[in-house]
Amino acid sequence: MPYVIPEVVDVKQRKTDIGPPHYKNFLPPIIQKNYGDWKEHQILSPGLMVHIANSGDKIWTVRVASPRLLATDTLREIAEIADKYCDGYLRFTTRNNIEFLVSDESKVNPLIEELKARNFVLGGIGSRVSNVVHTQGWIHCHSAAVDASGLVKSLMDEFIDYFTTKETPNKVRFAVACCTNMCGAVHCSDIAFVGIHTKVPRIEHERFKDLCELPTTMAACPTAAIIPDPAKKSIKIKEEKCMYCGNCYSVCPALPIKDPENDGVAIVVGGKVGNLRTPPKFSKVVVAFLPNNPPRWPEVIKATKKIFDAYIAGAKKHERVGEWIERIGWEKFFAITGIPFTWQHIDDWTYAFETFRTTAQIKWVK
Amino acid sequence: MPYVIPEVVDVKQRKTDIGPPHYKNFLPPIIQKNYGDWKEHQILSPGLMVHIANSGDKIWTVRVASPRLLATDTLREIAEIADKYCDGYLRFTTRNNIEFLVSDESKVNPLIEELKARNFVLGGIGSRVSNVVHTQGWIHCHSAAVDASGLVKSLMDEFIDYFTTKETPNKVRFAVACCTNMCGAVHCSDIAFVGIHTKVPRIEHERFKDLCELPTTMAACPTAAIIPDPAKKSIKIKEEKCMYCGNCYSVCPALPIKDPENDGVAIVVGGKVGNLRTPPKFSKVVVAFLPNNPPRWPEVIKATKKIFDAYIAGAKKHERVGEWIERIGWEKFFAITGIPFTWQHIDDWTYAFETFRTTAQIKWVK
Amino acid sequence: MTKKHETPLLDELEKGPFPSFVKEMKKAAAKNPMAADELGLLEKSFRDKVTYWKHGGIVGVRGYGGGVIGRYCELADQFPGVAHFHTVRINQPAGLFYTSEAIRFICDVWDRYGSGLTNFHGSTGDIILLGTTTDNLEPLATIFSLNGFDLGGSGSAMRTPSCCVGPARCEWSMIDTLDITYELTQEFQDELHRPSFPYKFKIKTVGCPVDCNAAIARADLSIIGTWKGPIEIDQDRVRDYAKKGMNIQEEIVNLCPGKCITWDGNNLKIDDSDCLHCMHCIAKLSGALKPTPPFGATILIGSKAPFVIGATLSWVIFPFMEMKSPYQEIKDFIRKATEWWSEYGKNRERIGELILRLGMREFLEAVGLKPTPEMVKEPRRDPFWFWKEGDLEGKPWESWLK
Amino acid sequence: MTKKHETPLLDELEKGPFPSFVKEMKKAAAKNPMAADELGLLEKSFRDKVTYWKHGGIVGVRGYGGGVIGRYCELADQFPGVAHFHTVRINQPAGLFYTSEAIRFICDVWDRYGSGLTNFHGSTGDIILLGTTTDNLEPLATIFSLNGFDLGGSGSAMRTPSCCVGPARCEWSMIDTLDITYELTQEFQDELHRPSFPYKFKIKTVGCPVDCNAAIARADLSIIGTWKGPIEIDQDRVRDYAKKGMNIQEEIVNLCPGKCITWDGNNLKIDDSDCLHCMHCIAKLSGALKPTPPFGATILIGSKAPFVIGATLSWVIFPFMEMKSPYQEIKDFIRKATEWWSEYGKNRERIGELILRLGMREFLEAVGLKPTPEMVKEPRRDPFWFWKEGDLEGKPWESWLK
Ligand code: SRM
Ligand code: SRM
Ligand code: SRM
Ligand code: SRM
Ligand code: SF4
Ligand code: SF4
Ligand code: SF4
Ligand code: SF4
Ligand code: SF4
Ligand code: SF4
Ligand code: SF4
Ligand code: SF4
Repeated sequence: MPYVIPEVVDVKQRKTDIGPPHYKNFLPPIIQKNYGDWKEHQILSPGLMVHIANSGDKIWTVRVASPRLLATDTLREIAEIADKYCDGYLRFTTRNNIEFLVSDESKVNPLIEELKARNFVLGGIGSRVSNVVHTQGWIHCHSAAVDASGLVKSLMDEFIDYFTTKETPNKVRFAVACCTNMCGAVHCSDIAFVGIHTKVPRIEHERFKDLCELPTTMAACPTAAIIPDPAKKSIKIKEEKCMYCGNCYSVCPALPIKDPENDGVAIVVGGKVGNLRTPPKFSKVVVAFLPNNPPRWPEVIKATKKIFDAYIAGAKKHERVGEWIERIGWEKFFAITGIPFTWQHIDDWTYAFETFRTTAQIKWVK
Repeated sequence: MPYVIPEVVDVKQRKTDIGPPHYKNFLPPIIQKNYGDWKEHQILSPGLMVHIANSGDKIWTVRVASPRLLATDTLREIAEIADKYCDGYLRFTTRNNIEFLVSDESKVNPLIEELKARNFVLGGIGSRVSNVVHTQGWIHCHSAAVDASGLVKSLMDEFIDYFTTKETPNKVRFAVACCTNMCGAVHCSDIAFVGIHTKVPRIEHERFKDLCELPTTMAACPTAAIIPDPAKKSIKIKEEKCMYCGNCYSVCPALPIKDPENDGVAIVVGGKVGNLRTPPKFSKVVVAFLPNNPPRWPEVIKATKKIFDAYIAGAKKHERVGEWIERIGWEKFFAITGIPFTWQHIDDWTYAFETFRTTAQIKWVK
Repeated sequence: MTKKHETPLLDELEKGPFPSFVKEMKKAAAKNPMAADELGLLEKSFRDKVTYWKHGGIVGVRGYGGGVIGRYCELADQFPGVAHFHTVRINQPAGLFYTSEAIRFICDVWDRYGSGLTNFHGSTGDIILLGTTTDNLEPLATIFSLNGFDLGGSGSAMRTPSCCVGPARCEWSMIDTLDITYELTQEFQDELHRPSFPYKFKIKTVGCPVDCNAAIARADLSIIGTWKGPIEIDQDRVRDYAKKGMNIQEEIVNLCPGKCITWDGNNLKIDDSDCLHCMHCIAKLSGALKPTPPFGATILIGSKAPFVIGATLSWVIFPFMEMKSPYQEIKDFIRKATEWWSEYGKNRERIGELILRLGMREFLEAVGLKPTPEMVKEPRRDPFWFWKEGDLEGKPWESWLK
Repeated sequence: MTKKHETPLLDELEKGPFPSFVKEMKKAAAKNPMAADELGLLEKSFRDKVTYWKHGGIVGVRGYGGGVIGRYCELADQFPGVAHFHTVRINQPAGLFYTSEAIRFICDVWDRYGSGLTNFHGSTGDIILLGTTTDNLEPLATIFSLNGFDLGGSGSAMRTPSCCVGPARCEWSMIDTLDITYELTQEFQDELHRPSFPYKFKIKTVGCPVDCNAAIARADLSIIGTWKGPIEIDQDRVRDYAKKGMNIQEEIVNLCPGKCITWDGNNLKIDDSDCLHCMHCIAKLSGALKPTPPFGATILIGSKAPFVIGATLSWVIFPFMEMKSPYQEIKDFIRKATEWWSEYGKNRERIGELILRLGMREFLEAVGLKPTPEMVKEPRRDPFWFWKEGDLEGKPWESWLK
């Protein structure tokens, strides 16, 4: 359908609650014809797979990496390529990669050639590293303790071979969240990164009055560290109860917590969302703090490599990071990676007891 | 050593803090000689095992059932038998059975014969049902919602063959507790029984003043259902928050909760304490209420048989009840036993979330 | 010409093999002053290691309570181009399929009314248009609506539903994820555009338990396709896998959580009655095994990020629900559940948190459901629990003790 | 002649194969009026389905704060013999070994000063003498003490430690459970007889992870023997098991939680580096496998019954501690731990509950321990946690990132 952008916009013409366009408008004919009637797929290369319908029809998918943050010019370039090889059809993945949908086999290789020529990075399909689910960071969020895009770029530059060619025992899902609101899937990813604070929020009593609601602010605190300060018509924070989570700041701008020196990055690992083999798992903290070191966060990348390499070396086929660790045991994980086990690793919150080792089952390490 | 009981007791002679007699005084010579130097054991029959020392020495153990509640005359009878066959040496097990310790092989069978003649019940060794860890009940405790000894007797009469002869896939540990204080190991037993209340405690405001402490009483409530009633110098109970656990009565006699009509028995299963194969497990509720029906609690016995028989029929060798259930899944357990799954089975307390099924992994039953 | 900021730190991130978001920003900056200042501001954040964005203000379009994230810069004087830099969320087409026309249309609009910077896509699933001013919002929304697009959700509202590619391009999809997503999005337009809930409510749909949209981890309502029929086995294909070197025993049999697969070196057997429907064998022996009808979905509730009670994963509410258009059962359930939540939920309390606070029974009774073992990993542990009038009426044990 | 009560309901329980506690009560009742009324009272409880005992009163012997459970009957007029019916707890010999002399001695004392009814043993491990009057307590305690016996614990005190049979009659015992129990009981006599803790404190010791005394489930301090050496294998004995029909693959290899055993039909191999020391293979292949030194114990803390926070199992504090007489390290630990608990614990708060309330760090720092992975099943989940001054001093990451 033809899209129209009037020179003069009459806002009274605006329609409300029409919802998104119907998905059928964007499906290639082959998909419309074989919708819900696929027989199987074959992964032909890290950037190419074909889905075969029961009718015998086929659709080829060429996947390229995307930084997710895209300029309109890049989008136009993608559209132009799609026109040339895909009758204009393309899609994005739930992990922000771009997928070109080819109905005509003869166009597959030319497409791949052109994409390479234009420096697109093909890959991410199959048992390897794919793109990183991430968030806004310093680009657009007031809550960000760390940037997201920069960390993602640094990570993927390091692990690029595992996106384009090398295999891993199973998919490795990275995720980045710039604060503990954890927009995205950090809490259930193989290896994930979250921006954290380590100091108590500063209370701007003057602004509190005008900008914040007492009950909401108190209710936002996971540890009930916030109590009223009637005198100041503001609040007090019981420092010894504060976990620096920043949730009070989410509801009250008068409680800034950002701190160039003391904010940093935590690494959590072993989560997954799929139901294959083992039920979905939460990620668990393995590195409680690393410095916030733009533009390339070398400490974070180094630590990640230790974990990643240990996984590659130790995991059996089809084991996700969390499944590998559960098999070898956490004592072995810390011994192998050389990451020190610190106070912060021991839970002291709601479900703490459930994480304590209530058995004499122990492996002896070194 | 000779024990003396003076005719006239001079209480000033009493010695304090001497602690128990040294265990060595009670060990048969063979044990003293081979203490800590055993090589292996062989289970010769459900009531007989032999332990062989590295020295080649042997000690035979003949185990008989005990109701735990013993009259002095019975104890004397046991002592007499021990003199005759065991040079006076015997012990009790951690599950209240009696063990005769024989150092002279030729005395083993005569001992067994005499025990049978005296109607002692031999058994409990090996992969079968053993004695029931239990508590005081109506015999001696103010807190008992159900009797213990009576329930134990009814149970063991039903399952006696599994004590004396028949095998089970692995040991089956029964336990009984007459109230939710759960003196014993109900919370970690294969199949266990606990006396429960189902109505809110009655508040005797007059007696509260004299007999009870407000803070202690409030602190005793797991659900914070107890609030002060300053007017009456007593307390109020938020009925909708009360789980009838009876802990407030434990600290405050003015809150009687016993109730002939509404007290009953809950059955919990799948617990274990050993570290073999799977870590120790808590028992989980499978029957939330059965009537308190002395002298033989027929409903409780019937329900137990359903569970027990399903386990015998379905478990693989070495699987404890909890291990069997975890393998087949709880949906299958309830389907196979025909026990209805009710509101009470779904946790709504501290760790409720940890018990919810946070996966799409499901087995389809019937 | 737009203003040019020095960006030595960011320039570092133009290097390296992975596509560079900095290059994207520079492309946009070259022709768009907002983007130019955004680039300069980001360089400053990289230097100072802090964000310079203020708390979001309330901005939006007439008649809508959401769809736009208001953003103002703390350093408006140094970076006037981003003094106002609001995000517009456009509801994506289900399955994230596009035509080049549609893409170009979005670009044209955005070059005219915004920074030229976008996210394809936001984590919830929306098309994210990064950076515009308040007065651009009405015309933007108007042009999108004239061309069949609408705003996505934000705030304490229904959020933009999303799904996996499903039946459009996956042989394992047991439900029509795109259609379900489209239908639910249309059904709840009012709830999506006019925040009236205690907090956000997210819906994610996936075609099978592989969960390619992380539905179980980040949706208040997770719809996960599943099947009830036996797993159909093409023994020849299985043997091919073995020939090609797959260790079926190690890679399939031993990893089956139902422990219900056997392999004698020639034939694969599955005892479907013990199958947990995890998808492992089907996925790893792709093409050789096939789930069979009846198809439907497991419906789970409650997953969310850590605040305030800790991160949760969704838990089972309906072990199995048929999913046939017009999806009345799930629509009714969503209405009942959100009404109950709206009545009892505190401000900023997710529905899962409310259920945990009041107990499953309160929730299940409110939506008219009975307890089933599939809702739990295991029954409760400690021996005290609530009783309601009537729970023990008529001696319920008599019937099953027979 | 003692009074005879009609006991139609209890008579039912004289029937049946399992030894009858009712017969025991009748034996005692035949010659002891207290026992006779106890029998009558129990019949009434069976008829009315309630207990008739009052809340325990404080009774005891001079200089002791525990060891006796005061009991008074609500129906003293109908059953005068049990108007006062206190329980005396006598500290059992470690391992529950006796001589016939000792048994007879206890019987003689109890016939003279009590009901003639006993429990061998109470769940904590004491010899339970059921039913006596206050004025009998001093003479009772005197006679016991003259003969080397002492009272056990009750109230908010150290409780009578107990253990499994251990080295006395078990080839798997890796520590001297009886000696440890005796030594600790002697060391803490004052704490045992004079309640001075916030609540009860129980110690249970077992020789190996089989845990034949349920130490991990019902002791504030659980001492569980374990080993660090390899598992010694007698291959011929293993083959015998196979010959006799054991399916080694199914029964041993597949059930090993460390997944570190292999069996080729002829030889059993164990990769000890992955062994979890669960004891399964050793117990089921009894005689064929043998743990080897170093021997010691895993020390766990905190198990208890449900109140107030829910039942707990003990958790690891020392993965491995050498256990050599005089057991100074464990004694010191118990002192430090109970002192910390006595300082911060609330009334009726078990030590495990306190640790859960204040956090492991507070506890571990108080007793001078460092965190180790063996203390947890898994690290914490949600990404916020406390920092103390100095935790990040000197950039700790620099050392291990090398
Ligand atoms: C395109 C996409 C769906 C979409 O709507 O966009 C997709 C597509 C496919 N996934 Fe997926 N998955 C996609 C996100 C996911 C996610 C969600 C996420 O990562 O946030 C998961 C869950 C990860 C987790 O468990 O934490 C996911 C876990 C899987 C798995 C399970 C892997 C495992 O064994 O744990 C399979 C099966 C397999 O790989 O054997 C799978 C298999 C597939 C198949 C083969 C399904 C099919 O028959 O077409 C598809 C292509 C193969 C491949 O490797 O990409 N897909 N897949 C998503 C591509 C993301 C990307 O750009 O890389
Ligand atoms: C005598 C006693 C110790 C004592 O100090 O009194 C004891 C003695 C033995 N136990 Fe035990 N256990 C004794 C209570 C326990 C307990 C504690 C309890 O039940 O409260 C347990 C933990 C149960 C649990 O995990 O919940 C226990 C779990 C075991 C096991 C593990 C069974 C399993 O595989 O889960 C073994 C090993 C075996 O049977 O293969 C075992 C093995 C043994 C052996 C063979 C050890 C040996 O080499 O001598 C002993 C005799 C065999 C037998 O079947 O009784 N013993 N055993 C206890 C006898 C109680 C009774 O009268 O029946
Ligand atoms: C744009 C996006 C991140 C991204 O870069 O993709 C995002 C951005 C923000 N999220 Fe989010 N969330 C986004 C997906 C998520 C997700 C993942 C998802 O939806 O699949 C989560 C975790 C799942 C969940 O909902 O729990 C998520 C959990 C949060 C939370 C924590 C909610 C909670 O209950 O704990 C907050 C805090 C709040 O709502 O105040 C939050 C708040 C925010 C705010 C509005 C910041 C704030 O407090 O006002 C962020 C606006 C940033 C900006 O200025 O643009 N965002 N947020 C995602 C939405 C784009 C889209 O519509 O497609
Ligand atoms: C006699 C005995 C039961 C038995 O028949 O064997 C027993 C009997 C009582 N226990 Fe117990 N407990 C006995 C072992 C246990 C055990 C098991 C153990 O010690 O191995 C437990 C569970 C483990 C634990 O300690 O948590 C146990 C957990 C309780 C509790 C709950 C404590 C808690 O923290 O939740 C109470 C309630 C209280 O202390 O107020 C309790 C309270 C009581 C009282 C004193 C009732 C009361 O509230 O005053 C009972 C006295 C009954 C009577 O009149 O004779 N009893 N009690 C056991 C002690 C005999 C002995 O010394 O050998
Ligand atoms: S994770 Fe935090 S900082 Fe990042 S976008 Fe979400 S709310 Fe903003
Ligand atoms: S930062 Fe988090 S823990 Fe600290 S006061 Fe604010 S809300 Fe509470
Ligand atoms: S379980 Fe309850 S009723 Fe039974 S002895 Fe213990 S405290 Fe008393
Ligand atoms: S019975 Fe239990 S729940 Fe009810 S008020 Fe008493 S302590 Fe609280
Ligand atoms: S979730 Fe299932 S149906 Fe959807 S894309 Fe992934 S594999 Fe296919
Ligand atoms: S789907 Fe999963 S549970 Fe079912 S047979 Fe396959 S692997 Fe086993
Ligand atoms: S716990 Fe171990 S050492 Fe003690 S009796 Fe049981 S098996 Fe033997
Ligand atoms: S002791 Fe347990 S973990 Fe170790 S090898 Fe034997 S079975 Fe495996």
